Amino acid sequence: MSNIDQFRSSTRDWLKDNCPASCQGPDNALPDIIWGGRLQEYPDPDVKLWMDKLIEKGWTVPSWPEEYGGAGLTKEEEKVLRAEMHAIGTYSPLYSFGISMLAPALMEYATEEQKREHLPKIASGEIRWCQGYSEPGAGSDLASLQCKAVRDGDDYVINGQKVWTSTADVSDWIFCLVRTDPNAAKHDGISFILIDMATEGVSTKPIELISGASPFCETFFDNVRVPVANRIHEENKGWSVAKALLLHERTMLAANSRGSGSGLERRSLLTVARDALGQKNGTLGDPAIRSEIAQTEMDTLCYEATLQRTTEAAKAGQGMGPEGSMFKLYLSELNQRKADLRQRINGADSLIWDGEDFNAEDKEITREWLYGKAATILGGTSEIQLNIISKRVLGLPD
Amino acid sequence: MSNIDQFRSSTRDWLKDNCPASCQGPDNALPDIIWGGRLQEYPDPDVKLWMDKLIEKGWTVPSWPEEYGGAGLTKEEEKVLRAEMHAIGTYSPLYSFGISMLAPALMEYATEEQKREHLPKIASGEIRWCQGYSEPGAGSDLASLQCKAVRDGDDYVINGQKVWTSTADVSDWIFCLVRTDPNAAKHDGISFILIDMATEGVSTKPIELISGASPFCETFFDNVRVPVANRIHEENKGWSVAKALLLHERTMLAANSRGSGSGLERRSLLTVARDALGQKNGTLGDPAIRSEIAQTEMDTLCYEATLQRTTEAAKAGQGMGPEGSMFKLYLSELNQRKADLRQRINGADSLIWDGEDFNAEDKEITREWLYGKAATILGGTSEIQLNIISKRVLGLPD
Amino acid sequence: MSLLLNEEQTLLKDSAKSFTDENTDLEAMREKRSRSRIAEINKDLWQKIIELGWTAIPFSEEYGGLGLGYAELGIVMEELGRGLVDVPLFSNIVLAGSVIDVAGSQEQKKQLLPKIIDGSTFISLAYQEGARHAPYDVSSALEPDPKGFVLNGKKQLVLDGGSANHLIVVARSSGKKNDRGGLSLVIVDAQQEGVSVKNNLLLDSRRVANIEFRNVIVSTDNVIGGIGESADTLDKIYTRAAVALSAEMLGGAQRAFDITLEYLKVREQFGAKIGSFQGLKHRASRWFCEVELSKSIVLKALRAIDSDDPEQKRLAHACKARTSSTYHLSGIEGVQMHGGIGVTDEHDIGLYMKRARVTELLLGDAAYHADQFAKLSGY
Amino acid sequence: MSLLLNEEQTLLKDSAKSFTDENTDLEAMREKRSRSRIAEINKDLWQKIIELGWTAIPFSEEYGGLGLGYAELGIVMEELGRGLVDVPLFSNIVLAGSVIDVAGSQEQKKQLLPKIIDGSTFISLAYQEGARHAPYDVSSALEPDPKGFVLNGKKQLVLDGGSANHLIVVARSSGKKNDRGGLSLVIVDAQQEGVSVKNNLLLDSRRVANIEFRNVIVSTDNVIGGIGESADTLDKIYTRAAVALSAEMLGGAQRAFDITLEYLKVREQFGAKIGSFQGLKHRASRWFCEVELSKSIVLKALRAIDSDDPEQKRLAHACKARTSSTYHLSGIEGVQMHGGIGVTDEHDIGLYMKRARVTELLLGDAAYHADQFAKLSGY
Repeated sequence: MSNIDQFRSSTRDWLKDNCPASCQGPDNALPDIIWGGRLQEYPDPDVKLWMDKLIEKGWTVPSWPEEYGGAGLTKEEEKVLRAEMHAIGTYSPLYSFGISMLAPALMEYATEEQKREHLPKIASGEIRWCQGYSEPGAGSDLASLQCKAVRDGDDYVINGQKVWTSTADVSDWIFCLVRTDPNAAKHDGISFILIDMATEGVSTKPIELISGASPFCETFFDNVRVPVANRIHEENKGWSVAKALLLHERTMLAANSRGSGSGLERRSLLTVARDALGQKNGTLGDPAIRSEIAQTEMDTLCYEATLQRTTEAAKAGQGMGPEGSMFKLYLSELNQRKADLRQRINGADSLIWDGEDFNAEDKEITREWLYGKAATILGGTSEIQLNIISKRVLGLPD
Repeated sequence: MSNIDQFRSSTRDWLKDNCPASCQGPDNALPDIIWGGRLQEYPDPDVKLWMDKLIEKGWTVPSWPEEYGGAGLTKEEEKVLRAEMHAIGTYSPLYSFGISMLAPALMEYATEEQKREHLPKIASGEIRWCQGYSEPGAGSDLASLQCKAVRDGDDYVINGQKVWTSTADVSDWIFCLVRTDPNAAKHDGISFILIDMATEGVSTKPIELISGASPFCETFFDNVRVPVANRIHEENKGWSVAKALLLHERTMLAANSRGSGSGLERRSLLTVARDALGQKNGTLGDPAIRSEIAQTEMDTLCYEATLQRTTEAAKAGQGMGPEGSMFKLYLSELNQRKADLRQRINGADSLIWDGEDFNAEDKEITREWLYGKAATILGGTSEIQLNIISKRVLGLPD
Repeated sequence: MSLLLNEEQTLLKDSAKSFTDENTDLEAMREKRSRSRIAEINKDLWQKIIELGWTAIPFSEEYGGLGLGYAELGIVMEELGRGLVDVPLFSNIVLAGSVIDVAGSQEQKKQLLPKIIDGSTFISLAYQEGARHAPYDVSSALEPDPKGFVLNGKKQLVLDGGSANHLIVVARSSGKKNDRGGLSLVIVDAQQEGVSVKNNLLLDSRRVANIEFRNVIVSTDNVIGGIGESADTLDKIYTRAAVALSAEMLGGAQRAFDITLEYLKVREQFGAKIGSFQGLKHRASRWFCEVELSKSIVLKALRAIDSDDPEQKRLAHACKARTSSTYHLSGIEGVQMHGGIGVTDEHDIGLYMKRARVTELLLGDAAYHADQFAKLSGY
Repeated sequence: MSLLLNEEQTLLKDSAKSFTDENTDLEAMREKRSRSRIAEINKDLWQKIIELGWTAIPFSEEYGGLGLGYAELGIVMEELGRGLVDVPLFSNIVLAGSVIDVAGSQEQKKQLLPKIIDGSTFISLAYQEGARHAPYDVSSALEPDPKGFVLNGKKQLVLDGGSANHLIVVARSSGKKNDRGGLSLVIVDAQQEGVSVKNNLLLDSRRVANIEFRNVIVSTDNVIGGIGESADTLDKIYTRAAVALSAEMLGGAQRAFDITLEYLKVREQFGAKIGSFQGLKHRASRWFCEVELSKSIVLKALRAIDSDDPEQKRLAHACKARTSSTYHLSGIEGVQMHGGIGVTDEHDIGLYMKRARVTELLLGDAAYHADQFAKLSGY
């Protein structure tokens, strides 16, 4: 029996012995995502049990080294693990900014001590992380950030404000970019620092969007003392860490944006249109809407083919790089077009914000249309993506 | 009898006595435009006779002072004159760049001697003028022109090249912008000069466009000697003259562009579409084309209303100014959309360039579509118009 | 007909401008939205408008009006649109007022016009049934009854319907759904038995109602115009309403543009004002052109109504199509050019995007009006 | 199916690229245009293509073909499109060749395929009658005759029709105009009595013919497929042709983009490279995205044909719709960004705009394919 077959067999056995029945099968009790952190609740004790088992095995982050809370699996083993879990209808629901964004940066830039301190708590979901990059004056021009950290003995004293700190109000720690040298050229005086949000002087305030409540917050730092040991990488070299991390963020946003797109597609555009417009002469009642739907469907095919092509190219080592900006740009706009179209099809029904007599789905369509407006702005505006394409891909001069 | 009634009555008499019968009425022998110059021909001797009579009266440019070849008419008298001519179905066909562009600049900037020298020959159509502004390296950035004039005694010696010199191959004189101080800031070293094209060293070459033959030429200056007395306004102050003139050019181009638009409308878009697409369910056969036609028709209404509004505002002294850029921008694009739509409706029929079996109108549609591409480029590209609007109208910073 | 304002119109514009500057209260709008289910007309604000005489603008002096026209009403609508001022001028004066003005009997006019002018009664027009504007898509049934008529049906998107004392209802006396013939207009007391009103708040924090009529008795006195003969009246009303609404939309689009232009001049990124970036400059310039074109067609269409121009319907369609796309663009570009702050509730630009969305779809969107324009033009 | 090129395909691409680099002769195109009425196929160039084996790509080895697919043919088409290389590959191999390949009898294949592969005969497909692409809009009549059949009708836009030795004609055996049933395919000798050919030159300097058939006798041997049963064949041909043409269009769009990008990097105005102006940068970036999207859908659609994917028709419509709009954009933006020089005949960018226009309208424009896509998708 080969190693991988052995692994498969032992995994299967372990799952049989350890995965609670309520956490298996098509109607399992698992939530889509467990974000972790101090506020995480487990209404079903079986889920907690299942999480503990997974954490113990290192299977929330199976490819991470064991010393950081993983299981040190090879890619092949990880694939088998996922397949076996899938086969019995279970999975590891732990997912977080810590896993997807901070951890890769720590793996690359942190000291051994820092890794041993923070990675296991990410792997176990003990600590939930959020990100502090943007500031009111530093949006597209992120590197112009002003939140400052002044050295005082073994601490930095931090003062300033961050915005768009997603989930800050429910997170335990924040990773931040702060200015440590106000006199250096703007990309050179920035450091990357980890802050316990329970520290005195840290406060958060949720941001209300045009679509209503949102996961975003403003986060304020008022003479917050943070040990110098919490700095990742060298002082004033935080921009390198940030760039590595931004790449991960864009990938994630594209993924989320896809999620939000498909969220809207609970009923397909076409189904909505058929209900609203009926048939006329054997085709959809409104020829203009019909051709817009065809256009978005064809554009989606083109987008998916492009994703396939570049993914294959990347796998074949033919590289991808800044073309990623293209996906963020195109997908966010495509989803906006779909949301706009859907709202127009729904007409008066989807103008409702609230009240005594409306359909919940219609209201949702309105909220999603509005929330979708953020997709071409947050995580790098469309204009920034166009700048990146023209500079990095097309090589146009400054 | 008031002065104006007297004028009307004497004008009526004069017309009765002097306008040849063949130059009156709906089927008169007059060409649309007589451009003048050495190459002007009069196939019909009556037309020549009529022109001579008009020139003698100063009625080719009735509002100009008599000493410059006009008749010194007031605005009111000029209106009466046109009305009386219109009443018997006649008009003065002389029209030229000399009248529309150069003369207003001469009136403002030339010396008395220069005016007496050149204006009467414009008024009589003896000299046909063309314009030498653009150069291969100086298109949108007109002020970067390099064609140079070096002082040598009482002459300038001119070397360089101009492009887009419309009708240069059939004109007698050219008014040019030349660089007289290569060391000055780019707008400051330019002079405005008049050149007899019969001078040794001047040569022209017609430019072929994507639509085929065109009125445009390249014009070359190879050690051309021009008397300093031919310079208009001060040395190195030519840019002021040019700016005044550019305004007239844009007005003219907008007018021409309208002409070309209506040229295309020999048969309306709708007529063409009805013939090509037929009816389906009581409306035009192709719903997408139908809505595009409606869109261009509605846009035309909006454009015309805007023209009406701004013209009225200008007349009421509420000013217009750089908004003129808006008209050039919008109209050229609107006409391109119409030409594009018309060609698409015509389909295969309008793909013909030449051959053994085609319809002349179809071929014309192709040529006009192609020629129309120049409308968003020549006389200031759309991008330049957008720059002007953002700077002069919106006050956006550089 | 000149598209410039005459002296009196200029005075009216100045006064409307001051009113808007003083009465734009977007904080109140945000607050109202959070109390969503209990939205009501701001009666103080409405009282000021009545005192300024604007509710009297389009009506004949015989009934207490000023005998002016849509050119004047449009000036007021535009300014209210600029400030997102939320008053029932459109619902009461343009929609309901026009129905009475166009088709009401001498008696009905005498009874109702003075009251809507002086604010002692509120009347809403209940016309829409489906999700999209479709003038003859009416199923609500008006049937003969010993006491006159009996009305059954459901209406939605009744503007300010929850605050109305009376409702004018479009109902069908004969024919099938989408038939032009067979439509009638009747007045119903909002308190009458069988009328049930449910209030909703729109995206833009304005009030609409879904209203159901169950065996509601209508006396013959309360029929406006001839039974089954109201299609012409409705065409006229929708033409006027589309243009008046367009004037409001123009004001909103212009203001969204102005706010954004100002932001482009002050916001710095990458060491420069963002208005110095050519990408944004060119978009701003194109946007400017769209607003200018909208302005012209609104002025033209308003005057065409006043002069009863045979082209007024085509102009109205061109007008609403244009303002729909311009206001839409203004909302979208406004938010996008503001970046992050633009999608937060705290910045005003988002409120314009929301109002743009509502007005864009009210009385037919750009595609609807292009279709109607083509139909009227015979293709 | 992977969208990447395999090793053999990469070799083919390299060889096609070199061919194009060596054989792009746009001066010749300009000259040909000035001798307009006497346009002919460039036989030397065609001979080179035959020697490279490209005419054999899609045909079975049994008939002298290479037994490859549209993935490979697409590579060649794309490169030819890049260089605007004018050879009758599309007319002879894609259109006529496919008809024989898809519906020809064993005998017909044996007789004709080797000849079009080795260039000893030229065959054009005469399909279009109206001004716009409409597959079943066929009035040309094929009627029974003692000698077999007799053909009457008129065709236009017959690609390379003036140089063809044989014509394959789409004719109607029964049914009415636009009926799907009743269509037949017949082979006619171009020299046959009753065939009259008139040559035209298109906008892009390529050759087409208007051909009239008057009482042309067709023997039963010369019928391809069953009488009146050719609609399925035609659907297949047009699917393949739309995708192969799209590959050519992709090459042209890509080249127009490359030429313009280069120009943006060297042309100076106002003391800076014009490619440094953000207005142009952003447009260039969006244009780049369009080309990338086109590339992907072309690769996908080509492979769908080779694997006989049930989605191939929908993909083909999405593909031609996309390349039509991308190539169109590429011509327009290319010319506009070049400014004055762009509208002169001397610069190549205008030639791409012209080819874009022709290919955009050939076999249906973007709107046509969107309509078909919707129809196939059931709405």
